[in-house]
Amino acid sequence: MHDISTHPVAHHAPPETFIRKYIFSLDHKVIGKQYYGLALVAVFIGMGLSWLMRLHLGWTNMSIPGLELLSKNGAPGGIMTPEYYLQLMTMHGTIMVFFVLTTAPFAAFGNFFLPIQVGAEDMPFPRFNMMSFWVTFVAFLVLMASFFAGDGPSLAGWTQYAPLSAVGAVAGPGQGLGEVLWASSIAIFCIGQLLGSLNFITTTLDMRTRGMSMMRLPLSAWAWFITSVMGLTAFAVLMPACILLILDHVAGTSFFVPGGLVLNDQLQPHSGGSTLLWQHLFWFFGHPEVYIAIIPGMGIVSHVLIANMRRPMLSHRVLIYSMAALGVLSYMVYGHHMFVSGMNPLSSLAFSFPTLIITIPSTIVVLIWIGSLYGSKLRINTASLFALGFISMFVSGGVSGFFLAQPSIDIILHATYFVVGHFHLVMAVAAIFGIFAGTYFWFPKMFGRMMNETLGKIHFWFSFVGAYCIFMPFHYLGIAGNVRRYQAFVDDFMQPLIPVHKFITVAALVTGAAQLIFLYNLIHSRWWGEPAPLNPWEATSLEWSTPTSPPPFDNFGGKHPVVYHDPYQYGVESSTGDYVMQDSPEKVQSALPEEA
Amino acid sequence: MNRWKVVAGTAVFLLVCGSSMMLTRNVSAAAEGKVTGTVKLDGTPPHQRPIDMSKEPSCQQQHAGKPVTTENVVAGPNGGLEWVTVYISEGLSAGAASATPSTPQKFDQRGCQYIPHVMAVDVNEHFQVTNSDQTSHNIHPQPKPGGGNHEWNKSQPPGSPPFDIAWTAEEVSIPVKCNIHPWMHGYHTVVKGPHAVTNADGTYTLENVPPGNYTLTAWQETYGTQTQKVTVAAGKPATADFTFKAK
Amino acid sequence: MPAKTGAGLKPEFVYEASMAKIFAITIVLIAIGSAIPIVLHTWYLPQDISTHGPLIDEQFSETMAEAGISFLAAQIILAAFIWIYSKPAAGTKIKTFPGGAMGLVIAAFLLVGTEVLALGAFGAKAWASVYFTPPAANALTIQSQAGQFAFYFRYPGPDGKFGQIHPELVNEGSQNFFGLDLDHDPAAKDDIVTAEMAVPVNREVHLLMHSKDLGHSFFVRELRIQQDFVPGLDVSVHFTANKTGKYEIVCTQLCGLGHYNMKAYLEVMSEADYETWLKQQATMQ
Amino acid sequence: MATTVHEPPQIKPSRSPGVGGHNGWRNLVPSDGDLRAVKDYSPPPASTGIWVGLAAISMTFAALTSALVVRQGSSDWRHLSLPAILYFNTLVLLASSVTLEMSRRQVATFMGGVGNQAVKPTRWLYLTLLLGLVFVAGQYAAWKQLSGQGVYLASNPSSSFFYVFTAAHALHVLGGLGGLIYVINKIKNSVLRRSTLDAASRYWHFMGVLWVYLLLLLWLKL
Repeated sequence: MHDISTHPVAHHAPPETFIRKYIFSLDHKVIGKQYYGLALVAVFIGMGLSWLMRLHLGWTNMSIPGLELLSKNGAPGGIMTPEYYLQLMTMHGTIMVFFVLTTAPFAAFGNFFLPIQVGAEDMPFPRFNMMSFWVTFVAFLVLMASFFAGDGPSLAGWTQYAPLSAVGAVAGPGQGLGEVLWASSIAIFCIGQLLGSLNFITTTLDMRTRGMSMMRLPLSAWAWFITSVMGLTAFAVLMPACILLILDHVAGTSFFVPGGLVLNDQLQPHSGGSTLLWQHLFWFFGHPEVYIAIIPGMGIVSHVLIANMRRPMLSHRVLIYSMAALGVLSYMVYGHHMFVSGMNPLSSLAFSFPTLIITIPSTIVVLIWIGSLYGSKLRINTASLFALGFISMFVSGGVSGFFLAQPSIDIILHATYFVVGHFHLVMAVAAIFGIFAGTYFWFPKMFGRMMNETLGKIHFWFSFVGAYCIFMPFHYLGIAGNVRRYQAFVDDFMQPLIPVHKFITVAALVTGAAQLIFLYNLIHSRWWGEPAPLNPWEATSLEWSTPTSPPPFDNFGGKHPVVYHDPYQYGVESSTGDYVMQDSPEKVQSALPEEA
Repeated sequence: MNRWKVVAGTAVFLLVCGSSMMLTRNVSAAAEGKVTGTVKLDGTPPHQRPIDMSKEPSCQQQHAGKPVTTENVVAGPNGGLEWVTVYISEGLSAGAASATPSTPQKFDQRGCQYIPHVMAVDVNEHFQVTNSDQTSHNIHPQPKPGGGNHEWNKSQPPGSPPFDIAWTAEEVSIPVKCNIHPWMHGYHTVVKGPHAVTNADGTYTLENVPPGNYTLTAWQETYGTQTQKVTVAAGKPATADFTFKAK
Repeated sequence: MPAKTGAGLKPEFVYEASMAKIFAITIVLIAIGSAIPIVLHTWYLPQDISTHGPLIDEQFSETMAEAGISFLAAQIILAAFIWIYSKPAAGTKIKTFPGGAMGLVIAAFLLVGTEVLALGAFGAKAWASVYFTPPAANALTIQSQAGQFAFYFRYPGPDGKFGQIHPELVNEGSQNFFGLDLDHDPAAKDDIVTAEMAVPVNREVHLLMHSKDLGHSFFVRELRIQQDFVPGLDVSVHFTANKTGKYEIVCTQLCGLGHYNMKAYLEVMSEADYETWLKQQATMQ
Repeated sequence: MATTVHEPPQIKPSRSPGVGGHNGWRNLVPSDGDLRAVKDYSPPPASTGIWVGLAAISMTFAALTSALVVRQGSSDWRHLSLPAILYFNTLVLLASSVTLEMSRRQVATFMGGVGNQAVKPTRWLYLTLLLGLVFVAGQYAAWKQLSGQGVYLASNPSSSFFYVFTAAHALHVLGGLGGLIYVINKIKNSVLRRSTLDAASRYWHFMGVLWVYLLLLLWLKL
């Protein structure tokens, strides 16, 4: 070797200064916590927005106290204007999908635990990792800025269909500056996620410790790996789409705006653009995005359940293959969002079948979960309650997919509250239950303290029952033809449905308020919680083998664990009890028969 | 004797006070002078299409019986042309900015129509936008791009307070529309100095016009503008009639 | 075993059978509760007034049956397992589900596979009935234009020809919503433009869909028709209404601040009423 | 699979430097798991990471390509004749790939210890850097030439796509130049990891390939 010597790739000296330690930190654990914090801020903002929307929907044109302070234009006398409702709706969707459902289960937990679960001391490219968070943070600031810019944020919904999103201010308030800020924010966000995915994939492929074969990775690690591969492809498509959208705005190009459009009696200076082009580009990202939000939840929930069922899943491999199948199929089904978009009806059918097929891997995952409950020794605690709640929600939201997968039925359900109920249950609530399960399960490792179980259970009961009270009625509304994205229900046939909306609003307020219990529990336990043992759940995977909680700077205190077992050796006879750690060389007799 | 003086004095005093109170306007008018006239349409007015408001039942009911039509050309029985703005386009000394009314003008939305259909305001004159309907309207004026005025688009839900707004530059005229009710359609004419909009019988009066030679302009949304010279002397009102030819 | 529950892990929250049972009951109650309004049709599809609708409705109820059964089954089995296995007797061994993973995978493929294939096949038939059939030659052609935030409709008039659309002539203030050149275009002169849509009952209608500005959508629940207006691309649908009455047309594609109020009425009339209505509209042009 | 303990595979700790791939240093971790002793050669993540990165870039340009294909169907599409200087730029970029390979050779011998006393092998790298800059300047000239003819970003869909594609590519090339500078610094401070150089050069060659693809695409479609 020569003077061109090297340093271990993932190794960087422990930081001294406060800034390097907590702000511009290279440590994947700190970055994970930063992501979690960002998601926490975002989720409460998003929830606040949904409260305002629900109040307005239940009691339209009621003066909401204090709303005028938020936006004088948007709510004169506290009465929400139609455009302000749509602006809040757009921001709710964007914040929740991008800055909560993508960042929390994937970026936050993934950053913290993926390197530990593969037995590495950090991600391979710590600087990229740091950048990925701060880029995401900037994206968030840019999005928030649109609240205060010009006449407010964009009102085009999180799907931002062209030409509404592309023609500019003529289309309505917020479609000028607010729209440009939206597109810029998302383009920046994409960069952050691409950097993150790059790290995740490389970590999984290259940083696995000795003896850690791919099949010995915990299901959570697998979920993050699959998600990062999807993120890499999906966000790489959304970014150029956003850039083209920005160009249509600021440079007068016509990528998405056709000719001959007349707004406010003025002929628009565009020609030839294709509005379907945006929909194709967007949904090619958009549908995988749904699975980017939910697959980490599946992994986390499996991980949590296994530890609390005291047994491995019926089949480790089948779960992995199913999640991978979901990931691959999600690219072939995006067209089911466009059944009535004027797309060739033949391609509607072509998209319909894979969309129906994708229910098979989903069903397998659910059956494996439920089948593994059989004959288990189920421990009930907040984490496992949320994990089980996830399964219930995922099933409830999943079955409505049967309807929307069929173009013929989509004719009557498209763009109704049925769709809203469907994706809120299967994507939003389920994913958030996954986040909760992960939080209650991993909190002791992340902060070295236990969360309060009693508060946790209260939080669970409100969330579980509340979520059903909110989102089940959405399906009924949709079947009755209640159209989504309406700020008021002026149509005769929607009048009788308003009481249902009032009920949903009340449920939403209560359920939302219950989330404050979680916030309190989180903050209180962080500093004053009962000190946590190293392995409170008697779990086996590597994150529970770290010498301290939270783990030291290099995770395993200068050592690198050597892996001798599959990740989930529960229900065995061992010196530690009914489980054996993944890195313990102890020979054990598994309680379960060999798996094919 | 003295009594008489006192009585007379008091009487005169009261008279002066009273008259001065009553006659202030006339006095100033005498000093200022004014222009009156009638705007007529020569020929048969073009057919005004009836407006179908079935989309907005709350408005449709208000017009039950008498169907509303477009207001591009509104001519009275004797040919008097309504909704024509008359203003001084030349000759006004820079100093003589007209006195804006003490109570701000109202631009009301009632029965899914703009009332008034054409509103003339002075530059920087504040006026009130109100919504008397049971439905949300969005008020969307569209000044010429690049001019001194900026386009805005603002909704007014039922029950929300009126808002106060002004135009910052002269412009004849700014079309105003409501996107939620595409048939709703009006104009803001923004001019400096005395201005008026003709009544149903086509008459108008320009108040507070200082004596001098002026060019008057009459603007009608369909037929465009007409001008004529007029000389205003203190005391007696000048008259200026306009006639638009029906196309 | 509780002896070995790691320090700080209180045995009482290792096994909380009571809460598990409450949880199981809650799940069942929610599952059944959610199904009740569907079974009772508390809020359900409005009556169908189209000739192609029955296929869709049949498809819908079949799907509802299959989805509903899977939903209830999954929730109840989940609840049952939570109830049963949350209080293991000391020393019990882990048991494996009969058939194991492979059994479940095969089950999934057989059950769901056949289910979705069946649905897909029937669904394709219903879809084809709407989209793969050409409109009849004698179908009544109506043009619908969507714009912020209202629908307008155009009937070709006696000459059966629609006038040319000139976007630059569009002027909503003078009610020229389509941008017709009435002075020079003979075909446009007799076009009848209306804000309400009237169609004769039991006569096929070929609806040409034109967007003036942005993306909109044409949705009539009772007609079982929903189709987007695609700016720059004129699409069309065709349908036959077989029940007279007044129904609502709503926009289902977010198009701006007035989206919620973008609607029009569809009146299905007897042939005679339709003719008189059309004449009366013609006088109002 | 779980009945017996699987001993981790034993692999000889000695490995020739610069071998990338997935059987990297993790197999060298001895059971006592002390990292610092053994990691005295290039770990592979950079070489995996670069492929992942290139995949993402390809995805982006694939998306833009599909956009081009869809958009091209419209009636308002007008043909755009490419500025001749592009072909010169192509040669420059390809040449830079060659020079980069030369420098890699040098570094290999240098790391192998042969050219021990020799000066650090940065000459070819500087040349590559220069050629890269010439390429970007050339692209800039091409834009100037077009705007000179009154063809701007918004003039026509074909010109829009031309600017978007070339600008996106030029940005990536600038990134590559940054990478080269990074490598040169590493060499100067004698801390170059072989995989870093490999990654940088893979990225650079990919830029060349990508450009040739774009040129063909633009030449065929615009």
